[in-house]
Amino acid sequence: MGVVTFPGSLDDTDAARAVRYAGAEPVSLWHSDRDLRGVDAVVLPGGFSYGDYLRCGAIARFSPVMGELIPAARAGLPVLGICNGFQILCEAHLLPGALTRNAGLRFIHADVRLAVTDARTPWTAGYSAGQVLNVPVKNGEGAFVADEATLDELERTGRVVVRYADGAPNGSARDIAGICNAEGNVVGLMPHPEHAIDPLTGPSADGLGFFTSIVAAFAGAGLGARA
Amino acid sequence: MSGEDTIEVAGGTPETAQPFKELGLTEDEYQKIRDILGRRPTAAELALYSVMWSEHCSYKSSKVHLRNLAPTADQSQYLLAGIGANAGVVDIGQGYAVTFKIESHNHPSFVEPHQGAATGIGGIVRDILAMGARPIAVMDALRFGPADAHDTARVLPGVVSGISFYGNCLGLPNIGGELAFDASYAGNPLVNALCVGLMRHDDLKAAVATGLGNKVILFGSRTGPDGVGGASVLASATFGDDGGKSAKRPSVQVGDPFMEKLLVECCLELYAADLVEGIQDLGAAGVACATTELAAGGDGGMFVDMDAIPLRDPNLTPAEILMSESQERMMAVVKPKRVDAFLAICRKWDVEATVIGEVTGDGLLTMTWRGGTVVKIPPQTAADGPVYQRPYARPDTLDALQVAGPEGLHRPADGAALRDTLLRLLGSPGLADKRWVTQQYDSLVRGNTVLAMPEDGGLLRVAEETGLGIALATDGNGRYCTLDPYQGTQLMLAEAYRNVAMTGAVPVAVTNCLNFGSPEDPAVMWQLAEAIRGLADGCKHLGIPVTGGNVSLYNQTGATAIHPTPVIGVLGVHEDVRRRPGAGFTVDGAQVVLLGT
Amino acid sequence: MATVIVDVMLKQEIHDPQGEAVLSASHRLGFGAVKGVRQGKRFEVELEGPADGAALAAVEELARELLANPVIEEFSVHATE
Amino acid sequence: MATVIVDVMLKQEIHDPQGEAVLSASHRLGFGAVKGVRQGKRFEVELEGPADGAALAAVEELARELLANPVIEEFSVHATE
Ligand SMILES: Nc1ncnc2c1ncn2[C@@H]1O[C@H](COP(=O)(O)OP(=O)(O)O)[C@@H](O)[C@H]1O
Repeated sequence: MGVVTFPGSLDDTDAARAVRYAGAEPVSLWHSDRDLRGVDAVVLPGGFSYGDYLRCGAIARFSPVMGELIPAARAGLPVLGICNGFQILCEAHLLPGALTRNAGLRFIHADVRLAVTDARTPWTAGYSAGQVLNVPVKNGEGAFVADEATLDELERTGRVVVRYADGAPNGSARDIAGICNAEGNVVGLMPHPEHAIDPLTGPSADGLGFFTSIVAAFAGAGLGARA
Repeated sequence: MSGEDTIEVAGGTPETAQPFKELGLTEDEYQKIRDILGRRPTAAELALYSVMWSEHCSYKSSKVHLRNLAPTADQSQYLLAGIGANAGVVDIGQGYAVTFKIESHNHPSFVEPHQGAATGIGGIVRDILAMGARPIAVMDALRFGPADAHDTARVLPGVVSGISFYGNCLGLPNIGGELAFDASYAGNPLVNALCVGLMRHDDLKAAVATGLGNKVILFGSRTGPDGVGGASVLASATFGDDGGKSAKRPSVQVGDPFMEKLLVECCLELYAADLVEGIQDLGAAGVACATTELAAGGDGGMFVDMDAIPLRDPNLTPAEILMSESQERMMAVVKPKRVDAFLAICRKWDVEATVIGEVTGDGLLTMTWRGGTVVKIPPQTAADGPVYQRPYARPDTLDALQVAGPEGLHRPADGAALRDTLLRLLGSPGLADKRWVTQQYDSLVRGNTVLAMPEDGGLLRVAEETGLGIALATDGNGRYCTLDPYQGTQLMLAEAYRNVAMTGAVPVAVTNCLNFGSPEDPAVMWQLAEAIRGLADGCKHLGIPVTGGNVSLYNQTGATAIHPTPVIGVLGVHEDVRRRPGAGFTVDGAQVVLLGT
Repeated sequence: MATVIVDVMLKQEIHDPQGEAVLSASHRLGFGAVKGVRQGKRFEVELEGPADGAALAAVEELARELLANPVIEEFSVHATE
Repeated sequence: MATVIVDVMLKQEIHDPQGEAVLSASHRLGFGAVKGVRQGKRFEVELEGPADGAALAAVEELARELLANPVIEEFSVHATE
């Protein structure tokens, strides 16, 4: 499973560790290589790519590795964007909407309860719908916004993947914490499942399911047979 | 003018008046420079000496007392590098070593809270990086005026957002710190930042320029007019007492944490490829300090071609270039054969790198600018600086303070009064929940944080396979230290020591940041001397070394000094972080035991 | 050398917490006449050649591609006098 | 109702990492003619009355007090047409 490192990526080692804990082999992908190295799925980790100076994810979207990743994702490659990764996916228009400044205008780091609303994506198949996870959020620009029509469409088609169970800490529209594309292979979320893989170093091990789900999907549905 | 002020010009114009006072040098110090050089200094040399001999860089007032801390190092079997290096290095076993240090950024944080605090984090992180270590966590010890004071509303949110912005963007977990309020900090908040780094034993790097012909490379951000003169003027002079004149207020430095992140990764890759002979971070005093210290640390000399230094503003004079505090820069000494490989790694990380000079054999630090020689000095003379035996005396107000013991205080008479007192205590800013602050910090990034806020000590996993870890805590208390700086400092040492022990770790080393008022005030000097004596004696008792620290003087508003505030950081080694005890009651019916007296 | 300005503002229908924070701070400071504030970004783009039609078109494209996110923002480009 | 614009930019001598990041991204995207970028803030301030001298003076003060940080930034105020 590929983990992309952009300049300013921070949670790449954590994402790789989560991949390892889930039983898969992390493959590190470098932002300036036009090469996905034959991986079966890709994680875009958290951090501050390019300092997040213009808009979060705005500059990373144009990196060479994204030039490969965008068409591959459109063709069905499973991609998980966490925090900055989610922002990059929105900037790349692989996911609708955008992430804007938190309502309180401050960076927020807190453990939140997260309800899995869609357990059909390859990244959430290991959860049951309605399951509540204890995972951390940590971001300054995590408020999801989209126009009403897009929000309605996301809800109607069941593409809200995870929702803040106790209300969004950051002003996110309709308490949305994560969404997927129409095909379900591209998932983005602001909370950090890779920081909840071991109670020793995080609030729980609830987040590991994102990574074990995709590994199970390879093993089962032959996703791994991608040419 | 300074463009042409070469050593030849200086030699021929001994009478030229020079602005040494404006640069913070005394008459005597200026004369001493002239004696060393046998002529008047050039404008560039004057700038260089003024920053190197500033209180901030030379420790000229505190040095005689700091010597008392040295013996604490001898008793440690853990120490790989001690006081004098950028930061002390401690062996933690299994081939790992840890380096840590706490540093102040008080004055810049008052002038521009967000950027001042941000660049405080940036500076201490580069210090740790320069030792050869990967920075793995930060902590921040903060002190402000009363929570409801006007300036606190400006300074506190700015400082916290600055630390949050820089530390989070850099990907360093913040694993603890302090937040305290007291009227004595209203005009002079304390922003002390700690960074800890991890390395393998043989990764240790030194700040020395050795090896004739080796190249000197400046890399990172370009040099601009940021904070020119900051070290000599800002950190050495009391501000707020100049009648509102802002002439002394230097331009502020703006932090670029993204560049720092690139610099960190770039340096670590350079270290791993064994391309670095010596390295130094650029902090206060910028190029002046880095070149002087590298040259003074080596055995030869150094030549620098100042025209090669990449500038953000082409109008800078040599003096300004030397004094600029532009952030996110490092300087390395590299073998000629390895320069290409060095530059290639910098390119990979998008870090600008330029060969600006080389190691020479003449024992001098020489710099040229547009064809003329503007600096030619024995580097040791600038690096060592003057040493002062400032007079000190126990303040005569102390007796009155000390007799006013707690016996005379009003006590709650009944249950209702007790409840009321308790609620007032719990609601006081000093004891209230710190979440408003700590929520803005990422404590989880890198995935090795075992304990952080709200625990008393932070605990980090170092080795996933064995569970080896380190614990850290910082403590300070200006009120105790006002009453008795000797005892107060020991109390703080003991508290930090206990907080580390609480995590299950064995305390092994101490760092400290000594925040005091003006050393020209004998009462303040006495507090400083007593605090250091207390720390030294306390460490001897506990059998642990002081591995480094930082002294911040002139913390005062007008004639009024802050409470003497040594902030003590203790590092511990944890054999297996999986066995950490948590704070708080965990099991129903468990026994509660009080230890100690 | 010419300087071209790109102003980027959130679309009207997008919630602007920064602008709102400024608005309420203005009121606290006694600036009661302020009825609304929106906060956006301003870029000063320095160009090699003159700010002619072609240059403006290029900056226009830069704004569309990079400086603004069309999902939430709109922008305007103009040369300085 | 009048709208007054406040442009806030970092002072020339202050380092602008954001502008630099945009500059190098512009080059990577092929906009080679871009020689420099500085990034600042733009505020659209809506006022109750007309944008007369008094109103502009008030916004000017608001800018100095709140919108700009005089230690590192400078600002300009102008009414929209
Ligand atoms: N400025 C700060 N930065 C990071 N952590 C902080 C800061 N201030 C307080 N904390 C953390 O908040 C928690 C509670 O702090 P505090 O109430 O001062 O604890 P205590 O009084 O037990 O030392 C501790 O874990 C401490 O490390």
